Amino acid sequence: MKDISKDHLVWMYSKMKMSRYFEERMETAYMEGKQPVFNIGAGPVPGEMHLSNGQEPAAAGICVHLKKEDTVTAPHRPHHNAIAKGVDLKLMTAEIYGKKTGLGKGKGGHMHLFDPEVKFSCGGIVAAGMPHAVGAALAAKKLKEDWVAVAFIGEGAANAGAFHESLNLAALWKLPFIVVIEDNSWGISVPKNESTCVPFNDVRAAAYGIKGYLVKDNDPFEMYHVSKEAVDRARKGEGPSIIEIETYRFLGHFQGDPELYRNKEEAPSLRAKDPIDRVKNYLFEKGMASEAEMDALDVEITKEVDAAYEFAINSPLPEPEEALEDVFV
Amino acid sequence: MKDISKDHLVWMYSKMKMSRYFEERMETAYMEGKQPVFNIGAGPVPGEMHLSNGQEPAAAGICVHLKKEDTVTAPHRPHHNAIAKGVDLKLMTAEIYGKKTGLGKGKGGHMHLFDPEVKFSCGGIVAAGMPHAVGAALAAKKLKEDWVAVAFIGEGAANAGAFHESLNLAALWKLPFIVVIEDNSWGISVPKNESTCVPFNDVRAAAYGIKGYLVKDNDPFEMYHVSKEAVDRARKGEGPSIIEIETYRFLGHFQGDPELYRNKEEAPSLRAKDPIDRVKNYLFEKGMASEAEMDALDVEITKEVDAAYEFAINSPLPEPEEALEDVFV
Amino acid sequence: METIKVQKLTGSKAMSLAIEQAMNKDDKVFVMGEDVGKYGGIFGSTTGLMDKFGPERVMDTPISETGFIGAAVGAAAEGFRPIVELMFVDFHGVVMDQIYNHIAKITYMSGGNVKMPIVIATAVGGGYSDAAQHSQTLYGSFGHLPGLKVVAPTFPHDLKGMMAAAIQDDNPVVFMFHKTLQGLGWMDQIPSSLGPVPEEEYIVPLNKAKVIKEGTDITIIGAQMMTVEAMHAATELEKEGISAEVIDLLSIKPIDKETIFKSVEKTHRLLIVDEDYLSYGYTAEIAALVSSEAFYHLEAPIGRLAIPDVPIPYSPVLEKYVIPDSKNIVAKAKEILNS
Amino acid sequence: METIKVQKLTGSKAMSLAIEQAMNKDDKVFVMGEDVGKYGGIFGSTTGLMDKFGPERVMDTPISETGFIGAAVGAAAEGFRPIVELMFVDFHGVVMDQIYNHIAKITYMSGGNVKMPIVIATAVGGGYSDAAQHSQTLYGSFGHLPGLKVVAPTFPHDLKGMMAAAIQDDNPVVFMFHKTLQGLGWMDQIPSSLGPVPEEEYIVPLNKAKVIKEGTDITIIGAQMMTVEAMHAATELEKEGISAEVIDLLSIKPIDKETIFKSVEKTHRLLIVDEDYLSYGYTAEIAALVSSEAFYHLEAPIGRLAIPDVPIPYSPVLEKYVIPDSKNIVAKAKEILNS
Ligand SMILES: Cc1ncc(C[n+]2csc(CCOP(=O)(O)OP(=O)(O)O)c2C)c(N)n1
Ligand SMILES: Cc1ncc(C[n+]2csc(CCOP(=O)(O)OP(=O)(O)O)c2C)c(N)n1
Ligand SMILES: [Mg+2]
Ligand SMILES: [Mg+2]
Repeated sequence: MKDISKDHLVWMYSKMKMSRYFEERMETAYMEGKQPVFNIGAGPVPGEMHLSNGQEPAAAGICVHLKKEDTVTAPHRPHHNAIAKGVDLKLMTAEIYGKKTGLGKGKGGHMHLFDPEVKFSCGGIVAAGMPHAVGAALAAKKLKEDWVAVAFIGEGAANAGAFHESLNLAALWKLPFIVVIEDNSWGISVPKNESTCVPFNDVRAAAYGIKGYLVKDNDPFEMYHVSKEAVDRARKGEGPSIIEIETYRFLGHFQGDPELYRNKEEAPSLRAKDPIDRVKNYLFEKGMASEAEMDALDVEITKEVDAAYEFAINSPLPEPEEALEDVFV
Repeated sequence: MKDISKDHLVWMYSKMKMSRYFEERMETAYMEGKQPVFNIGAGPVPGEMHLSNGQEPAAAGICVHLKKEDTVTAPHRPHHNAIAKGVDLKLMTAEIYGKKTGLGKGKGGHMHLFDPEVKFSCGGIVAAGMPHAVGAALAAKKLKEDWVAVAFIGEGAANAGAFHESLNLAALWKLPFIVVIEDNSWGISVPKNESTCVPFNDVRAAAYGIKGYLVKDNDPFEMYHVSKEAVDRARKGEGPSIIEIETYRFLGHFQGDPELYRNKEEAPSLRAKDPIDRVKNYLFEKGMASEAEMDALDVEITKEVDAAYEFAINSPLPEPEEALEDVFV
Repeated sequence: METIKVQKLTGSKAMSLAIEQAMNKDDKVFVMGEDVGKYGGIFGSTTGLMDKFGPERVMDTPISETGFIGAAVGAAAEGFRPIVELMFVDFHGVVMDQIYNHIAKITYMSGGNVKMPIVIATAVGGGYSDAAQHSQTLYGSFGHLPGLKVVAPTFPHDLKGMMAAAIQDDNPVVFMFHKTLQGLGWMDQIPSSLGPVPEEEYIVPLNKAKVIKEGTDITIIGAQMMTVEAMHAATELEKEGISAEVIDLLSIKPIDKETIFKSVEKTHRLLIVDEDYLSYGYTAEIAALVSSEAFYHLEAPIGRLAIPDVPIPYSPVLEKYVIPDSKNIVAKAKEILNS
Repeated sequence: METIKVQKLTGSKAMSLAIEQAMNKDDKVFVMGEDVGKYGGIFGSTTGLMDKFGPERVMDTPISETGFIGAAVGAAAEGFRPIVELMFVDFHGVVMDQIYNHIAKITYMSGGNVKMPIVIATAVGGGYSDAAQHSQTLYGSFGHLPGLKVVAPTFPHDLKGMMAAAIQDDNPVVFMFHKTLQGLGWMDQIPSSLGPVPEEEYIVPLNKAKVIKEGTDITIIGAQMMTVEAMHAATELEKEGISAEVIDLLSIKPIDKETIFKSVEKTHRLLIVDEDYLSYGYTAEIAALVSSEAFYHLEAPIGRLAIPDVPIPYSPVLEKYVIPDSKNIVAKAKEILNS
């Protein structure tokens, strides 16, 4: 396997670990007020909650190649993407808690996070973020900047019309656009082979005369290399790419999902191949990092995430009347 | 070139010739009441008028393989498709004249022709007929019939989201569905290379794991053979196909189109390769038909078309109040 | 006891029972949608149907609303009676062309020669912090367009009867069911989401509103959760000696004018409550009908309560502020009575 | 004479002049749409712009409305001010999600942190037999949804001034222009489609209606072609000694209540005329505003004239029957005055 610098490996590890710990805390936070009887609307974090535990390589593997000026759009399952793109963790957590201090002053929620500082956004409509990223890529081209735009979607979204229209436009105009398809093999309860007529979406690149990449088995290292090539090509004006990564959905579609459609062994078997451990062990094997070093890193990450939760929890709720503000600027 | 039976060649010739003569009369009829000053809303045939002169091979070449039970959906430029599918010419013409006796009692017009007798329909929204045909193909599969469903679209429509969603569904469910892309190289004023990121849409079959066919230079014979294979495969349950045919738009996008975007030599050069003459000459070369025979055929065709116009012209207009009927059955 | 229990059903069970009975009777009826199979519909609308009828008649689809809802057109033209589920009404924007330009207009454009017996079932409503893209009702967005019958049943009895009527109808019906009224185990479980439902088949007309509480001082009209809130408000008002008549709208399109006019003729005062956006919603349409066709029944300004033309915010404090509730209704009713 | 001629412009020229002046001033303004380049817009909205600014700033797009209108979101977030053309409003169904769930809501969902300075220009209207999928106005479909400013200018002067205002606005504006008011050589050419237009830049506010004829007996409100018909009707009524006040609505969302209430306070009678569908259209919203907030100004039932909830038929005899005209307005006005 081609080498990856320690800096990059540690960066990827940190983002993945941070996302994981952030979501593990979220799993607990989300259940507050929802016990003994689950009620999706109750507790400090109400509404739908889509967690990405297991899918971290998809986000960290490409965002390690991105800069602040690059755009990222994400779908309804956005935390790992947001964290990898460097979204302000405090403001993001506060938003998920519906606080006045949140990214959207409590108006957006977990599916609608907007951080213009790092050009990140996400939304609740499947595949709808793709045209947005195409527009950002068009802007970069107009500005003659080497910025790229990355749209994250799930494998289920690859069958929505917006997928096709976005890729045709991006290829036609040769835009610095990349779509990362996080194939966690499920669209809620529908398995990929019941939603997609081809086994892997990289073949769909042929429909646009662009490059298609496939990353198997949630491999963070392969995702790193493939993404580097796609991002470099985009920056050089060589046009769009499709990257599909086989990734893992450790949890249900959303928290509270009974998952009756899914074989009980699946999640545990996926967890056994935890991608975060793979990066950590690789660092050890290569002698790039010591236990002590990584433990220290973990402590820092935990601190940062805990601080974000603390900020969110201690932030004030918006005033009811604020609901009438911000429809227009 | 593989042989084609005289019956089939004559059938194709008849439908193409009928469509051509029908539209030549329509060119004149449409201009009634629109001179000296053109006014799209004036005359016995008001509204938009999209003619298909030159595109006849796309329709005749596949419909020769279809039966009454097979479904055809067409777009805004539907006359050649309708005639090839066997839509009642009198009722269709009457509809275009907005008469009470028309297919839709004058409510539909030239872009909205529905003849359930032969399972033909068309509509004014680009690519929207594709899902309809997919649904008909699904019905055929549910009924365990060997019926197929063909959707005609223009090359510009191949970049609409409905194209992608329809083909993924049809391939996923292995439906007897065929999309015929009539590439007349223009989407109104936009040339194909400014709308489509690949030179030919047959390559898009790879995105669905289905068969893609390309017919060059408006070739009626090649269209015949390619369509036969696609239709046979569909009937046998071997799934959908994409057929793209390079065809010719002799006229403007719609009647009255100034065509300032188009090089003045283009249309004449296309007319020089008239596909109808190609079929006729082939019949002569192969000694399959005599001048006399073909002249007699032309006379018949002319008679039938003239009778349809006569029927339409002499039919009564609807009563104004009928506008309130037929919203619901 | 036992027998009564059996007859008490949640909204989702009532709805899926209607579908089940129709599928038993007519093999041309089938269901298509995202997660309608093994999952039984995200909001329980097709619970158990996949096991009973198999994947051929209860079809999970890709996330291709234009594809599969558009496919209903072709299937209907071939004599089938598709029930398609649009998981959340909020997603209508990716498929509206198929719904309003084709499903709704083909019968008309064909001069009545092509029938479109299609049911578009879709979940509506907020109140559980699902935010701006998953909490709308959009009654008005569908009520505005010709060629669609649009219904929004509230109680289990009507969910079953109107679904049965929708499936039998040879015209397209947009069947809006409210998430909170489905009686789902994982949502706020309110008493109104459970109710007596006859086992046998029956029809509730698609175009009729119902007076669910008689009164003499003011008419309050709601749909779905706003009907529930209106009933709470009526109880409160009763305590203060105000007799409110409550109408459950049920049909968004057409609006049942007769029932409404008759009530306003009696009460002379009208308050309309909507979980949809204020502008161009049913508070507008009903007010217009009354002020143009029953003007002289009115003795006071018409009251309108609805979402104040803002997207639905995520934070519960904000969302509660924009969705009308019984308190707002009580206050507004008094305001009208004192005007 | 010469000078006056220069200043008389058609609707389409007025509109494209506003875009040209904005593009000269601000290089962040660009146009995307189908046939907006060489063709200059099917309805002339971008005539000559491609020659002046080149294909980078006047971009022909594929037939991918969700793609390119959705792309406006990303471009706007990067500081551009895209003008996107939806060729016919009838096609909104293929892109409504991008328009109403994203363009309209992103500013709100981001707590005001993301601006969406996007103009969605779209052609509306019938009357030339383009049938059910190419003749709608759909004012109500856009007016219903929060986060959009929706305008429908009638005369060339306002087409220019409101387009200038729309481009300057930091919020999304749906700019509806009526085909028949564009003054195109190949359509019915009516006098109202030609009018005096100052060369210099000016702004016409996006949220104000205009009293274009004063009167005392009845207020008639229209938009675009219905404003034109209302003016014809007013002239007819004048002959019969009836003094009608005519209001050109201009803003579909928000509705300019003040101007309307002030007029009704004077005339005590109201007739609203709409080229959109009757139910849930602006005849409903305006009637509701008046009957809830200006009830006591009214001395007669409100009149509503609109398309009677049927798709727009193709045959001229049928289409004429469903689209209101001056005759219908005169008759309805008298009916109201005699009620
Ligand atoms: C247009 C649209 N249709 C349906 C939905 C409902 N929905 C939300 S997530 C989801 C499944 C998405 O699957 P995938 O794209 O694979 O993403 P994943 O949830 O697996 O991360 C569906 C159907 C939606 N949000 N938008
Ligand atoms: C969804 C949609 N967008 C735009 C249009 C307007 N329009 C009508 S025909 C046309 C060009 C279609 O080009 P193509 O598909 O190649 O068919 P052709 O006209 O060449 O036969 C366009 C853009 C439409 N009818 N529907
Ligand atoms: Mg998935
Ligand atoms: Mg074409």
